[in-house]
Amino acid sequence: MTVHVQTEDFDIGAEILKLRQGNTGIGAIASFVGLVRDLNKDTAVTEMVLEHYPGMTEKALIEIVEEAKRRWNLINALVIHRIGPLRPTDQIVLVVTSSAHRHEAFAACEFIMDYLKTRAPFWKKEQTAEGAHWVDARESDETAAQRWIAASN
Amino acid sequence: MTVHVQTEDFDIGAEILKLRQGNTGIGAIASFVGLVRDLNKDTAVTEMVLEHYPGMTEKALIEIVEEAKRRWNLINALVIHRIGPLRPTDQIVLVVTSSAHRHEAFAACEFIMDYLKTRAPFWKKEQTAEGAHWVDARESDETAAQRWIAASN
Amino acid sequence: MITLLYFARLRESFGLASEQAELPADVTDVGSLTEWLRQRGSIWQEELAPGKPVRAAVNQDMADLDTPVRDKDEVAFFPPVTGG
Amino acid sequence: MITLLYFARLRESFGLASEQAELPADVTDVGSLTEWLRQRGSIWQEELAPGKPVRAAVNQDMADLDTPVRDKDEVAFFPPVTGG
Repeated sequence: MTVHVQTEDFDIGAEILKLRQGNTGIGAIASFVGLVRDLNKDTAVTEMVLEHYPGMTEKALIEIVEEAKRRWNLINALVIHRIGPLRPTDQIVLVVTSSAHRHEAFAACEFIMDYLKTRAPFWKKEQTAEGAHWVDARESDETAAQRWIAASN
Repeated sequence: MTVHVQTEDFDIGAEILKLRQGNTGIGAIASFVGLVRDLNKDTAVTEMVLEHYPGMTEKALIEIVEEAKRRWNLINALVIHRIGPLRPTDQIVLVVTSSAHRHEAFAACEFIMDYLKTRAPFWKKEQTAEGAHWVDARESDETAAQRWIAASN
Repeated sequence: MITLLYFARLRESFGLASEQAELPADVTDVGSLTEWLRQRGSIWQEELAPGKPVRAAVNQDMADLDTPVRDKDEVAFFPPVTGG
Repeated sequence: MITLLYFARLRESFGLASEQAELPADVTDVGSLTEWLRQRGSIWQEELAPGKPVRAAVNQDMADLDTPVRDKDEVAFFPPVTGG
């Protein structure tokens, strides 16, 4: 189980290879990459800055992954989240989960993303032609996280 | 939208890069890799051979991806499925979906895998210490596919 | 004349991957085609027995017993799929 | 003495990333701490107004208004998170 908060970019292929190494029982690897889009609510984003709460962010991510491991039979899990300045098409976040079977890998990967979106202390500030603004939290992200509380998996 | 049936291995990092190229509206990329496990129902698998139905397999995969595109707002989708002899820890299948938002990418990726498992004409023959046998279809795969018929997404 | 294809366990059991067959007039759909194939002998009867989990495709689309079979069609028989 | 941290929009509004504060005896939890900070002036009143979507963490765990605040604690205030 690995959690990284870093300014550097990541290589999904290399990360998946590392995660697989030495484990012949893995049948399923689900992964997710989040990217900076150039359009957010109809205003072109030229740059964004990701701020975080050093210490708490890593702790929150570890707790989210631990919760995923309690809920599903995971073999391994990885979260990499970038901070600092990012531009459109840059990678922001990577989540990889491995399991014997696909449903557990998929569910855990989506769960980690939904919880990360609502529980890990990161904040996005977008720079557009009309100036800079802090991104508002979305109701839909809270709804997505809530459904894991109702459902057991 | 790309579908490949091939004996060669694939590189998930390179495939995702290709899929992203030139599209700045992608916010989410979900992917799945299926691997040969060394244990299937408690007998060590030394090798497996994947047989397919040339022509129909490609057609079935394209139909599955088209159905996913009707159900969710996908930007792009890729399926690579290997055939021929494979060994434990070898990659079997890759599914990648890209979308503006994560829920659609996740749902479409899992849908494609569930439909592929029950509707694409591939058959696995496993070689173990006790001899070769054709793998039986699983009830759980049919159940997984059925839930997409009940649900709209 | 139709083309018949067999895959996986069926291909091995029948010792046959493909054949060209001239069908009698009363074979008009997958159901009657299956019935006709069963008359070839015990291994055909066994593998294509009613209730056996065998799938069929006509012209590369999944079919059921009522799917029509016509001259020049490609009809395939195979076990439930196990890819992925 | 406690450590107070402010992130994102709050950090910018207050012009303050962190501070060490000596709390009055009646500040015992996140609710009373928020009330005490509001007395600092109009920007504090506005940003920490009841009903504003402000989150707090005590010692790096998400907290609510009832969460106790004790000497040497690290208390952070920030807007709802927007990572990922």
